[in-house]
Parts: sequence; structure tokens; C-alpha cells
Amino acid sequence: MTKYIYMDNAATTPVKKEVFDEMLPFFSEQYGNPSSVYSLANASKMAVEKARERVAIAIGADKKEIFFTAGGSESDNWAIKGIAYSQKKKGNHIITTKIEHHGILHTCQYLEKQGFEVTYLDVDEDGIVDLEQLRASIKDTTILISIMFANNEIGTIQPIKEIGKIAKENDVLFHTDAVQAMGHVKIDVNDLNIDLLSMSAHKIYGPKGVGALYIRRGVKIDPLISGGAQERNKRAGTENVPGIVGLGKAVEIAYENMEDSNKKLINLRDSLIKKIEDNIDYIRLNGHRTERLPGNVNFSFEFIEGESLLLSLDMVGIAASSGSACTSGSLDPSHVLLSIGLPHEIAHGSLRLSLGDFNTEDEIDYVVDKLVTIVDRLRQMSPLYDRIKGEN
Amino acid sequence: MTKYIYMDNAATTPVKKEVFDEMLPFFSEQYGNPSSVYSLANASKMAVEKARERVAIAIGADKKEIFFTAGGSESDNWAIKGIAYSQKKKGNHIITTKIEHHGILHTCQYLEKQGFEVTYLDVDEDGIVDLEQLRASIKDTTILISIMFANNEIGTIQPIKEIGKIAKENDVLFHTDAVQAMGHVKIDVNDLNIDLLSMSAHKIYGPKGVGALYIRRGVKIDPLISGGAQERNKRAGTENVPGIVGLGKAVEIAYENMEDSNKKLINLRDSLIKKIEDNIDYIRLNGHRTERLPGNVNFSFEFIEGESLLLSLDMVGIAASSGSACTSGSLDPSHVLLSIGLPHEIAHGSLRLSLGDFNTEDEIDYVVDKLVTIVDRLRQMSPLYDRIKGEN
Amino acid sequence: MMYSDKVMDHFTNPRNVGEIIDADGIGEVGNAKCGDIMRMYLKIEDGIIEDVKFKTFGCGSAIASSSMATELIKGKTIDEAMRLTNKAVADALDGLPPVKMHCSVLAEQAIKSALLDYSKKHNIHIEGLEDINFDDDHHHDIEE
Ligand SMILES: Cc1ncc(COP(=O)(O)O)c(C=O)c1O
Ligand SMILES: Cc1ncc(COP(=O)(O)O)c(C=O)c1O
Ligand code: FES
Ligand code: FES
Repeated sequence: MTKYIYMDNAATTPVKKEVFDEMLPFFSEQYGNPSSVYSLANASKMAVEKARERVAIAIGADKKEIFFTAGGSESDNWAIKGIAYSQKKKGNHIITTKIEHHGILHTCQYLEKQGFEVTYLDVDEDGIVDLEQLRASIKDTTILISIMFANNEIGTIQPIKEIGKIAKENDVLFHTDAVQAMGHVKIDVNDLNIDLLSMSAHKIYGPKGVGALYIRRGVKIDPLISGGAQERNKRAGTENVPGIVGLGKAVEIAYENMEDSNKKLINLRDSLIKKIEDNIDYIRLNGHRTERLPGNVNFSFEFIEGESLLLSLDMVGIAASSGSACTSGSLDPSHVLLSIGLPHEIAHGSLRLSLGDFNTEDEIDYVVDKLVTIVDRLRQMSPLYDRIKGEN
Repeated sequence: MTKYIYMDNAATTPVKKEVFDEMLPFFSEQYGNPSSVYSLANASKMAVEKARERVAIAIGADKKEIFFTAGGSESDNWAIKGIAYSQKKKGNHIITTKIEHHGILHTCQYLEKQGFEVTYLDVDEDGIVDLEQLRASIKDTTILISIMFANNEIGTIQPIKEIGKIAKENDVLFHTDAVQAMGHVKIDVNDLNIDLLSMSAHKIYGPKGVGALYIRRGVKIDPLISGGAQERNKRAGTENVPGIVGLGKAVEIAYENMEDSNKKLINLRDSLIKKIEDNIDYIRLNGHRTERLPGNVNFSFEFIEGESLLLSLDMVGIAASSGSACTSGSLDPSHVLLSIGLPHEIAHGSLRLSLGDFNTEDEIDYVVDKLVTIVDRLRQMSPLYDRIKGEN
Repeated sequence: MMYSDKVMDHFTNPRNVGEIIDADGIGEVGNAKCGDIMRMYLKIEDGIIEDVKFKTFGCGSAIASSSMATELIKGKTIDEAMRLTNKAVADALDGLPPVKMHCSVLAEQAIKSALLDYSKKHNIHIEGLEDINFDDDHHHDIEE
């Protein structure tokens, strides 16, 4: 295999050199525990605070509202469980959507077993949440609305400003999982009325295993991880200093380069979409055509199954995904694709190509070329395709 | 300052070169998400499984019983809350000790607010838990015993085998926080009847922000972080691949070198203890004299206060600690020192010098030399010391 | 999910893909809703499986299992084909991941279903086919 084309940037990204360079000193030289009082610890302490500031600036928050975690899943769990347990005297009702990441969905399902009530909002065929249904779902016992900023599978971006407004009007806290949106969408937590926001470093060229939760000042939340006094007593554990430094730098780069990077990604994305649509039939673009993440392309190819598509692509040096990576061990079709109304058999044949800063137009052409051949080969093997051909 | 002497290895340690070298490729080259199906992900997947095996071997467990976390605090929280919530139909009583790390204590206190009942066992003046009290505390509703393997402040090692036996006889699950014991004590989870065990990489020359929880096969536990299917569906979140690789290597090195390293550390430790005792009066060695961690030295110096001692040491290039790093922001005297019976004023004047693989006998001499001068200087300033001298 | 080289070989170069126009028996199992359908065509002469072809909509291991299963029964007697177990298919592929074992079950069932069709069409009794229920909802075995 001469080259390897990585088009799974929504699953994870490589750590950028500039990011890694900033992390490097904190492994073996500046290894002081930020909570310690001696001078060796100063560098780590300052590095953590600098990262906090960088993250805060990117989303229009205050430094004191940023809390570092071990990633998007921890942030999601903390936001949902932390608010649920701390506000349970006020109410036990949570509103979310059917297309959330499992970090939210499984946490909500867990809370249902603990006596909480959860409303899972529908989305339309483009994956956009129904604002009327949201309004109608709010009741006296509603303590939290959690709606993702942008979907990891189909890339659809939600009308977050309207949702924030509805939450505020009804005096309900609003959490958004912005793991996929970070670095691609301008976010001002005040302008958007966001009370809690999850992010993860490894989706934006930072390291795996570190993320953050923005918690608006004054919001009462139980800790998920109790113990030492780190993170203003809200999240215990010796700080992952190199990781936090990496998150800070990755966020800074992402927001500095956002315009250029988005422009490039949107060009590539639309070119990839067009070329696939021009060359392959019996397909469907999943997600909203314009309200979508700059790097997200998601198609269903009828009559074929996603895993065989992925394996075939891998064999010609293309890394892609069907559904979300963390469930690719599972054989159920994506809950997101079912929620936008795809029948099971079509949901099974879906492919996500997620573009990143390192992809090129040449790669797009190579991928389309291979995809045409592979889809054709798999369809020739498919008993479902036969039938269609027979009918025509 | 010509040299810097680091004697706070119980707070954290630098990442060893061999450890870092194994981590390095997983930041920017082998960055595949282990859950993905394409070949780029194989290296990460295999690296995570190799680390799991290394950790399992070190404690006599099976690979499938090791679950990676973001550190000791997460492991502790998961063990306690996960067992509490999953077994709450069986009972609501938890037994722990007064000298646990805050990762355990604060979690237990949190659970008390949620309706659980917690017994905090006393320890004797050496910090050893009272086995009779343990036996007497077990009741029908007891679902978990959580007792730390070795204490982070005073270094005392508990009679874990006896505790495991008592837990087993009474059919109660047994968790141990082995964050400080790892790498210094031979651990066989089966021999010791341990059902859950917490560890953290950065205490044994691995990276910060990664740890593991051993969970005996068959033990039912709720997740702390729900979401994707990682870690056999028990702990969600994209795996911190470099961190996990670092933990695996650090554990392997620690257990391969344990005998040599312990021998060296015990020599240094006993030499440091002897030299301090020979040269400074009005002091007290905290913790058990022999049943103690190879690298732990903890003294109370009467008439002086810990922070001024630390600052003075820092000014001559010595990094040490009073109490545990993660609470050094707090001004309360250590709960551990109070539990072994120290009066408040003496608890305040305590110093932990924790030795590691990079310390030398020369450093010991330098530290004792400086310590004599500093303690003397601070005592000269102390109104309490005056009084004593007056009495003599 | 890591597949053996054998699985990858049969996935990439599946043997006996296609259809047999004048097949003596055709069997189809699986369910598109679940993401897998397997169809087998048999050409049988004097109790010997002279030719076999398949079409599969499914994952890599479903395609590899179909391919391997056709190889294992080609030229064999009906009895031998009846004795082919899913485990034999998986073993011949140097193993399948636990969550994918059911794909080999589909292969076994597709053959039996084609043999059933043959036995009905040709009014031939085949020992062991009476009590097979192809509607078995073949669960994905979740690894524990
Ligand atoms: C005994 C003990 N338990 C738990 C922890 C917490 O580990 P971490 O800082 O990795 O969360 C520590 C150290 O901080 C410790 O010494
Ligand atoms: C939308 C969304 N939320 C949460 C997560 C979880 O983040 P992490 O893997 O860092 O825990 C992901 C990615 O895996 C995601 O795409
Ligand atoms: S699975 Fe394909 S299983 Fe029913
Ligand atoms: S055919 Fe259902 S997973 Fe292989």
C-alpha cells in the first residue's frame, strides 16, 4: 500500500506537532504536581492555568468556568449526572434527543433506572431537532435540556441559539455536547445561553484522554469524581498536565485557524459529495446539506452493508467509518440513522467520511474512484441488488 | 540554586525515559481510535491490550479484569459508587477507614448524603487498622469494605491478607486503593482476596491522568462513565492510548525492578530516618517503623508549622510535602495524622519526604544538613519552643 | 474487530459468488433489517453437490463465511453437506470474532435451506431437515 488516506477525523485525529511540542516538557522535566507548593510545581500550575484561559477564551467563558476532565464522555456523564443529582429536589425530568452520542444517551438511560424521567426528542429527516416538541416537553419538573451542538455521525448542526433561548425563557439549564462542533463553529456561551458544554481534545488534534466541561458560574452541580481539591474542588485527581496543555493548545489553534480550515474543509466536503452523487446511484446523503459540519460526509449506499464497505476501503488504504467508532463493535444499525427515518437495511449500508486538516483534493478523487469500484463489486454480490435489477 | 532535590515521589513522579519512549508513537503516528475497524487502528488496539496484559500480570489478575481509567481518583470513585449503586438492593452499608485518601473519603461522604451508611474504622498510633473493629462492624447490610493498601502520608502498609480473609469469610466485597502500594509490594489479588483494586500511573513513573481499576470477574458494578462500548462496556470514552501504554510499561518496569528498587529505597529511607533522629530533637516518626512503604519518611517536628518548613526547604532546592499534595491547598491538619492520635499542633508540623528511584545517599545528607538548620531557625522563631526551653 | 488472514482472503476473493440459473435448490436466510441476507444456489446430481453459488448482503465475516461454506460443500454428498456445522466454517476460516459467530450460523442455515428447497422440489427426503427452524432469530452473541 503506497499511501494511507485517513478520512475518519470525527473518530479521532493525530496530535499536531505544535500541540505535542507544548506538551513534551511536562512528561519528564516539568513533572511537578500542580497542587504542590514548591517551585518545581509552578511550571505545571501555570501551564494548566494557561490552558484553562485558552479554552475559556475560545468559547467566551471565564477561566473559572472551565473544568478539565478525561474526555468528552466524562464531561457528558458529569454534566448529566451532576445536574440530575444536585437538582433532584427541584425536579426529575431531563430533555434530550434521540440522536445524542452514547455518552449522553446511556447516561440518561442509567438515570431513568434511578427514577429520573427522560424525554428523547425526535429529529426531522435532516437530523434537526423539533423546537416545538422541545417547547411542549418542558414541564415544572424539567431540570435540564441536553442537546448536542453537532452530530458525530451525520454532521447536522442544531439551532443552538434558539434552543438556548427556549431554555432560558423556561429557566431550565442547558447543556450541549460540543465535542464535534468545537473548532468548527463559533461558540459564545453567553450569546447562546449555554450553561454547560462538553469538549474533547482528541477530536481537534489534541491528545486522547482529556477534555473539559464548561460550567456557568453559579450552576450547582455534584461532582462525578470526588476526592482531592483539584479543579476548584469540583473534579478530583492529579491533573493530567501534558494532556491539559495539549487541549489548551489544540483549542487555541482550532479557533485561530477556524475560518481558513472551515473554508478548505467545506470545499473538500462539497466536492466529495458531488463526486459521489455524480458517480454512484441508489444512494442518500444523510444529514442536513448545509447546516452540517465542514468535514462531514455521510452516505447510505443501498443493497450493501457498512462493514464490508469499510473493510474493502481499508484494503485500498482508506480509513473511514460507519456509525460512531465506539459502537462499531456492535452490529445494530446506528440509532442516529434510524432516527432520521432510514429503514434498517439502508441504515446498515452507511458510510461516514470525515475530513480533516490533512486531507487533499487528490485524496477525494482517489477515494471516489475506489468507492465506485467497491460499491459495484459488493452490489454484484448482493441478493438485494439482484432483485432491484430484476424489477427494472 | 545548583541542584534540585525531589523528595515528593508520593505526590507524583517524572515519566521514565523507557516509559515515554513506548508512549511516543501513539500521539501523532499511531493515532487510530482503538474502536475502529481499519488497519490504522490495529496498532493502538494491540498496544492497549498489551498494556492490559502487563497490568494484569503484575497483580495476578486476568486481562479481562483490568479496566483503564483516568487515574487513582476515578478508580476510587468508580469502585465505591459503582458497587454502592449496583448492590444497593443487597444493602447500604460500607466500611472504610479514617485514613483513606480523599478519593475514598469524600466519595463515602457523598454516598452518606444519598442514604448510604458508612463506618470509618479507627487505626492505631502506627496507622494500622483495627481488625477486631472491622469484624465487629460487618453486618447484614454491608456491601463493601474499602481499605487502602498503603497510606500516602505515613506509608503504613495494612494487613491486607487478613482483611481479605475477613471480607471473604463474611461474603463482602473488598476494594483496596493500591495507588501508593503499586510497584513496592507484591500483590496477588487472588491470594489476598481482593475484589477491586485502584492504581494510578503517575505514582510509578508513568504519565498523569491514567490509571486502572481491577474488577474481579463476576463482580457486578455500575459504570461511573457510561457511553461507548470501550473497556468491555464498563468505562466509556475514547481510550487514552499513549497514557494506557505508559501505565502498562510503568507497571512492568516497577514489578521487574521491585526487589532492587525496594532494597535501595529502604536503605535510603532508614538512613534518612536515622540521620534525622540523630540530629534533631522533639520529633516523632509517623507511621509504622517497618510495615511502611520503602520510600516513605514522615516526621512531625514540634513547635513549627509545615508550610514554613516546606517553603524553607524549597528555597534550598528541596521539594517535599506536608500531608497529601491534593489537599495542600487546605489549611486543616492532615486527617491521617489526627487519626493516629497526633494533637493538632503537632500534626501541623509534619513533613513527608518520599523517596524515589532517582534519589541518592548524597541527597539524603544534603537534606538532613539543611533540615537541621531550617528546623532550628524556625524553632528560634517559635513562641512554643521558647516555652519548652523555659521549662528545662 | 480483527479478522484472520483467511477471512480477509475469502472476503476479498470470495469463491463461488453468483447465481445458478437452473439451480436444483435455492435457500435464503437472514433478514435485511438485521443487516444480513445470504442466498445459496445448489446444483445437485446423483446426491452430489456439483455446483454451488452464493449471494450475500452482509458484513465481512458473512461474505467470508458464505465463500468458505461453498468451498466446503462443493463436490460433497448431500449427507456431508448436511453435516457441515457453523463451527466447521468458522474453524476453516481460522476463527471468527465472538460477535461474528452468527455469520457462520447463517452460512450453515443457508445451505440447509437450499437443501430443503431441493428436497421439496424433487420430493426427496433428507434426514435432519424436518426439525430446522430458519426463523430462529439468530442473535448476535454478545461477548462476556
Ligand atoms: C492513596 C491514593 N489514592 C488515590 C490517589 C489519587 O490518584 P490520582 O491523583 O491519580 O487521581 C492518590 C494520589 O493522589 C493516592 O496517594
Ligand atoms: C458527539 C460526541 N460526544 C462525545 C464523545 C466522546 O468523547 P471521548 O471519546 O473523548 O470520551 C464523542 C466522540 O467519541 C462525540 O463524537
Ligand atoms: S443479524 Fe444479523 S442477525 Fe440477526
Ligand atoms: S452478518 Fe450480521 S454481522 Fe456478520
